[in-house]
Amino acid sequence: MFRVLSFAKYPTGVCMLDVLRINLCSPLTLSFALGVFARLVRSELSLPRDLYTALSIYLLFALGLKGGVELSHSSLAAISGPALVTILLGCLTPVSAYLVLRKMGRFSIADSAGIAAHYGSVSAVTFIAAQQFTASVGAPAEGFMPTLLTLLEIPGIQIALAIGAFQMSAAAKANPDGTGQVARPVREIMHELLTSRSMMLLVGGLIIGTAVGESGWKPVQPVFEGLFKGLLTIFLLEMGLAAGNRLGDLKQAGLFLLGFGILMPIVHGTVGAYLGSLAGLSVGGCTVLAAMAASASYIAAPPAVRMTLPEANPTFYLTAALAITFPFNLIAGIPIYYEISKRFCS
Amino acid sequence: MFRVLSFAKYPTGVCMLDVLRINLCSPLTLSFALGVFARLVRSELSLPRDLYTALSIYLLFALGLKGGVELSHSSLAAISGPALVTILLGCLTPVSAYLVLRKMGRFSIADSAGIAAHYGSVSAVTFIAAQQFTASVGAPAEGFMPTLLTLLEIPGIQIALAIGAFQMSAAAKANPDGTGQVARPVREIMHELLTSRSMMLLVGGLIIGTAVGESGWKPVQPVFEGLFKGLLTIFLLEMGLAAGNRLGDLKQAGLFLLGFGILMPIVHGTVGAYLGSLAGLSVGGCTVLAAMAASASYIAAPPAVRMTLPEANPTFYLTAALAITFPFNLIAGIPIYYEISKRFCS
Amino acid sequence: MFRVLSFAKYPTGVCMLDVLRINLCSPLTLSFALGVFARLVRSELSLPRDLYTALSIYLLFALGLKGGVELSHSSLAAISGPALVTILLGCLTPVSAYLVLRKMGRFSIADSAGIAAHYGSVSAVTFIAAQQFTASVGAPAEGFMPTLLTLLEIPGIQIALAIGAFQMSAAAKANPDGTGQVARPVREIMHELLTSRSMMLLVGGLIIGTAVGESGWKPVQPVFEGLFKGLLTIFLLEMGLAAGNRLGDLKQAGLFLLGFGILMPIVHGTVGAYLGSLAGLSVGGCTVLAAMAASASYIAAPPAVRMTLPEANPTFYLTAALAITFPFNLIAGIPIYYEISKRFCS
Amino acid sequence: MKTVPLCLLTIVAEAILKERLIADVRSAGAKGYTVTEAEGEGIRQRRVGEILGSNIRLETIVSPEVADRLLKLISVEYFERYAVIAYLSTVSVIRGEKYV
Amino acid sequence: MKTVPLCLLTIVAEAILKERLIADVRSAGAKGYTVTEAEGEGIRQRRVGEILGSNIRLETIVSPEVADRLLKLISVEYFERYAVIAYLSTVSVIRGEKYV
Amino acid sequence: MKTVPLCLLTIVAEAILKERLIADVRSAGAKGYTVTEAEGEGIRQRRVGEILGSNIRLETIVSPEVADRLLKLISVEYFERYAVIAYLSTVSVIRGEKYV
Ligand SMILES: Nc1ncnc2c1ncn2[C@@H]1O[C@H](COP(=O)(O)O)[C@@H](O)[C@H]1O
Ligand SMILES: Nc1ncnc2c1ncn2[C@@H]1O[C@H](COP(=O)(O)O)[C@@H](O)[C@H]1O
Ligand SMILES: Nc1ncnc2c1ncn2[C@@H]1O[C@H](COP(=O)(O)O)[C@@H](O)[C@H]1O
Ligand code: NA
Ligand code: NA
Ligand code: NA
Repeated sequence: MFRVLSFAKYPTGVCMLDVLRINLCSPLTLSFALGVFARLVRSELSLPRDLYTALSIYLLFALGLKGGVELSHSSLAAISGPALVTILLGCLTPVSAYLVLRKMGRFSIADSAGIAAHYGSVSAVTFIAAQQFTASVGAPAEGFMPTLLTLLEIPGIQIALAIGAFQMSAAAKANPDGTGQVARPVREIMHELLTSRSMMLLVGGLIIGTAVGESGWKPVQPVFEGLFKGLLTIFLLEMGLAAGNRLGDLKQAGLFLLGFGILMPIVHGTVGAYLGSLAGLSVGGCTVLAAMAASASYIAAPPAVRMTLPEANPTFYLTAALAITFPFNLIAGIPIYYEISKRFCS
Repeated sequence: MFRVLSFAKYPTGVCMLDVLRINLCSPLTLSFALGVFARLVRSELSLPRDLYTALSIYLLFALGLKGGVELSHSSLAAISGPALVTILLGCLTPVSAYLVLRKMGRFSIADSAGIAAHYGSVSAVTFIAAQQFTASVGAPAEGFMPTLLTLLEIPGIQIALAIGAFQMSAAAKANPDGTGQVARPVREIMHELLTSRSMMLLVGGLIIGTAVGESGWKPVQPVFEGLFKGLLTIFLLEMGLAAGNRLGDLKQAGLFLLGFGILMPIVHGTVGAYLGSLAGLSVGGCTVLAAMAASASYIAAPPAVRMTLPEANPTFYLTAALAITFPFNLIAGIPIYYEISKRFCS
Repeated sequence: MFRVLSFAKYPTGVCMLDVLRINLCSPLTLSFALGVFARLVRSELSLPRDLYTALSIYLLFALGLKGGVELSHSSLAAISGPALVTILLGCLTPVSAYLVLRKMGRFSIADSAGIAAHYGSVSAVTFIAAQQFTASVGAPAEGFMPTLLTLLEIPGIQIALAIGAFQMSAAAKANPDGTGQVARPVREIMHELLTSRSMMLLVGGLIIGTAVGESGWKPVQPVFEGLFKGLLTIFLLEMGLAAGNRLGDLKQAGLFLLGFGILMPIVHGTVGAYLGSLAGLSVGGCTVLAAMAASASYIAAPPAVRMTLPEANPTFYLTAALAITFPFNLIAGIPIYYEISKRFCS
Repeated sequence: MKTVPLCLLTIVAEAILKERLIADVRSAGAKGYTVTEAEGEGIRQRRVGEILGSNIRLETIVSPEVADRLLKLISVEYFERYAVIAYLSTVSVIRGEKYV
Repeated sequence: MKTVPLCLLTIVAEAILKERLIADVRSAGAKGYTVTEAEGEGIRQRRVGEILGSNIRLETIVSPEVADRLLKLISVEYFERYAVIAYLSTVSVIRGEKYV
Repeated sequence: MKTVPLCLLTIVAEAILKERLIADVRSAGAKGYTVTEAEGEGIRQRRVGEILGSNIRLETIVSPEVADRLLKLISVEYFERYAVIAYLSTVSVIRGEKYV
């Protein structure tokens, strides 16, 4: 029985194949695989919905708290550069995704905008996996990364939805027999995104973590740090089940979306790593920023798109985000962004 | 970014403002505030109901177990004095609350008795917060405090409900056109209170903890002690959400109830601290007993009152207990009772 | 207040009464008792259904992971003997149980087969309790025991259901006015059992644990090992509630089933301990194997029997497995199997 | 299929009444009932979440006589004092003779 | 018991519409509603689990006018674009005058 | 609003039958269904909690023919051996032509 190291401190001079193997043999990746497998063999295995909700509340809040405690050690100067490029990424990625889908993929306006909203936002679990990865290869990311996560979550969704609404109303004007439905007011959408569960927990956690600092963090550390990886493992089991549910839709999604779900992240990841290195992030920081840019949201984006662009087909955006891009990033993407970041940073 | 100590060992000679700041900047208080804030901005954030139930089961059972283990070190002699004054408090506080509400506040019999039942009983979370606080300022309470908690939980509710039933039937005799509904038999109510979830878990935990002692406690300690503060933090987030829901009712509750919800606890807390010092409790023990006497139940009392005194308006008792007294105790009350206890004990 | 050691390292030369007392005063047994008691006094205490599901998912997955990590240290040679006798036990116990019930107990074919399916399979919680027990008396079982657990779970159910189906169709041929319902295809039943939640989590966990080894196990250990006993304590509270629900059915189940639920486990346990010693297991290993053989499933078996043999009365099999055999094993059975194993191994 | 027309009585009430309503339904002569969790809003406050709980939705298929008995009981015992609503409809039940 | 015949409108819809549907129901003049969690399958995909959620089942007892107003609103606002189904039946409500 | 009268078939059954009932409903020609979790009591034991689970409440809007086919199937396949109850009512469905 061969055994490999995983998520243990690892010398940085390791070759890419090793890195891939580390990544593959971690409980996180394997739990995800178990979930997918369970769906493929049509197992009855499923996590109670409330457990899923409880775990995602825990993960987001823990992320915020821990990030806040680390943030209390950071200076504003150190953060401002990375924050700027993060916001830039939040504006670039939805546009590039939209253009590729609409022009090259010939998707409808609604579908293009809907998928772009997912790729413009960020997947918290991919972020966490990238953080764990960089720590395990001995190149931990900066402490303020969770702050960047919150900066990247919303703009992308907003921009993609705005493009969708704008283009659709232009199209409706050209062809005025539509159902004439009033679009939802922007204020309402913004309110929903800004007060969403993940925003509340991330930003709230960040602020609380900053306020209480190390000494206030200590007594709650056993829960919010000690349990983190184990509970994440259980969460990834559920993610695997959800992705497995979507595998059957891969055919419907088509080859173009399959390619998009793999190549678009590599492009976004490369841009992310490059911008990160410009902003002075470490190799670990660049890797995590790249993974964020490369990832597609499947928590914040789906309901926002479903509410605002119901014409977009959920099969497309959920399959792409959950069954293609997420596992790709988890298995191969993160190590790739790490290799790329090493180049940019040296 | 300024940072403060919170819930860390703290020299006892600290001034009151410091103490307040310690209390304010703890993850517990801030999580509560986050919950309230989330409701104020109408965020969708909410904890699954089963998570709330699971956490309250955990907290009560852990409280009982830990208390039992500590109890196994205590002698009957040490407990009997404090137990006596606790039962006395359980008889005094519902009567004083009823009289103030009925005579000064001019509330109806049902409303007065309903609110009095809440203030005669005790809030487990306030108890825990007080325990954490006294530990953090270096004056930990006696190990047998959870035993006192169980003694204080029930009598107050019973007495208030009895006053309510008695007064209402007297009023009904004077004015005999009522609906003529039969009151629920006392045996049924007592059975419900004695076999309630919180009684089972607290008393059951106490007995189990006493029976297994230190060596049996060890293997389960990581769950029942290690996770306690972290899970309490999550629970307080939910409490904040619940209190936030009630904030809108503050206007309806009126100024009198607002004053009552702050001044009555101070009175009850002072009496509690005084009786505690008479019974020979330490400063920490007096503080916790005072906090218990000052606190209003929102777990055991509401369903009992709703069942037995449905004429009482839930808006009044829930708003007072949850949106006024609980946050007051959490933020300012506990430090105040600590200061008062220090005077009585010296 | 007398206090006893429980689940702490204990010298092996301890007398049986001590062992019983150790077992009785553990938080596990006492939590179970608390659950039963709560039902007897008709308390409202109940765990949310999702918490039960979440805990059983956790326990099974943790069991598998931990077992897998240990398995990565074991050689195939060491396992093959014990594996063989385990499969043998899986074939023997359902047959012996069926024959006793049908011939001596005069139960119907369906009831006999239904109950036999439960006693042919295994109770994961009994397994865990046996493991904890052997560790606490200083005779820990072999690391690969969870592998045996997965081998024992399914065959017994299958064999009992097959006996039931076979005998019933023979009886139906003899007396051809039945409802003429088509039996469920064997493939479907096998699929359900092989892809059941417990199989997925146990086998999946075993494979993941083996693959990641010690270094991958470390970061998730706080959750999957650190919390194990504490969460098991909470789970046993729920088991006690479920068993308490069944106590009222004891009368309906009758004296024969009461005797069966105690004597059959002793017989199966003795055979298990004997076969285990033949296969070269340690005293701890024999005890755990005996406890497995002696235990009756109440997770995998009930739905399988309900689906396939709906004519079998659930009152019989649930009461026997949950309210008789489970507590018997927990309280007295495991220490007995330990004593028996000591004889066989010396 | 042969079916029997029977009364389907639906009661939506605050959750703390669950056990009492079940006892009432059984003592009124119903042969069974089905309960689901619900939340809602009526002339009283909105009912969600844990503290003071949410609602239950209880359905029972009964004969017209039992239905009437239950409606009377509910309107006397609960209507004024608790959050509760009740309504009747007619349904066709297979093997309906088992439920009267 | 005296009862009033009223319309029981049941709407099954994807869960993200919950708050919007409740607002619609209230603004159409309903005096109350009851919501339960549900899952299901229709001409659109099967709805279970968390991501994009499951369904809700909303019931409201209303006058025929309010029912008609709500059906119109639903068919214009939601039918084409969202997973939703709605149907009416008549029920006999005690103290039914409170709900019109 | 124009509505179509259709059959609403409600089945309350023990939870382990869920997937089998859904398969039956679909193969009988129903265009959709809605399931909620329930607990209850009938002539068999009270159904709550996890072990042997609780009940499900399945509703499907179908044409009278499909309803009849389903009732027959249920009464042959499940009635004797499982805890199950089924009943029909008539409802007015908007865009009802989609469900037949
Ligand atoms: N018009 C209505 N339609 C449907 N459900 C209602 C209606 N009115 C009240 N309810 C339900 O009955 C519960 C109690 O109502 P109420 O006593 O009016 O507060 C509410 O919480 C709702 O779940
Ligand atoms: N024929 C039907 N009977 C009962 N419920 C249905 C039916 N068709 C659809 N539904 C429910 O309505 C939801 C939305 O349906 P649809 O818009 O057809 O996907 C489904 O998820 C089901 O819960
Ligand atoms: N008269 C009834 N009214 C409503 N629901 C019922 C009735 N009888 C049975 N049920 C439901 O159907 C399930 C199975 O019933 P049974 O097969 O009679 O045990 C029960 O658990 C209840 O949820
Ligand atoms: Na992205
Ligand atoms: Na009090
Ligand atoms: Na067995």
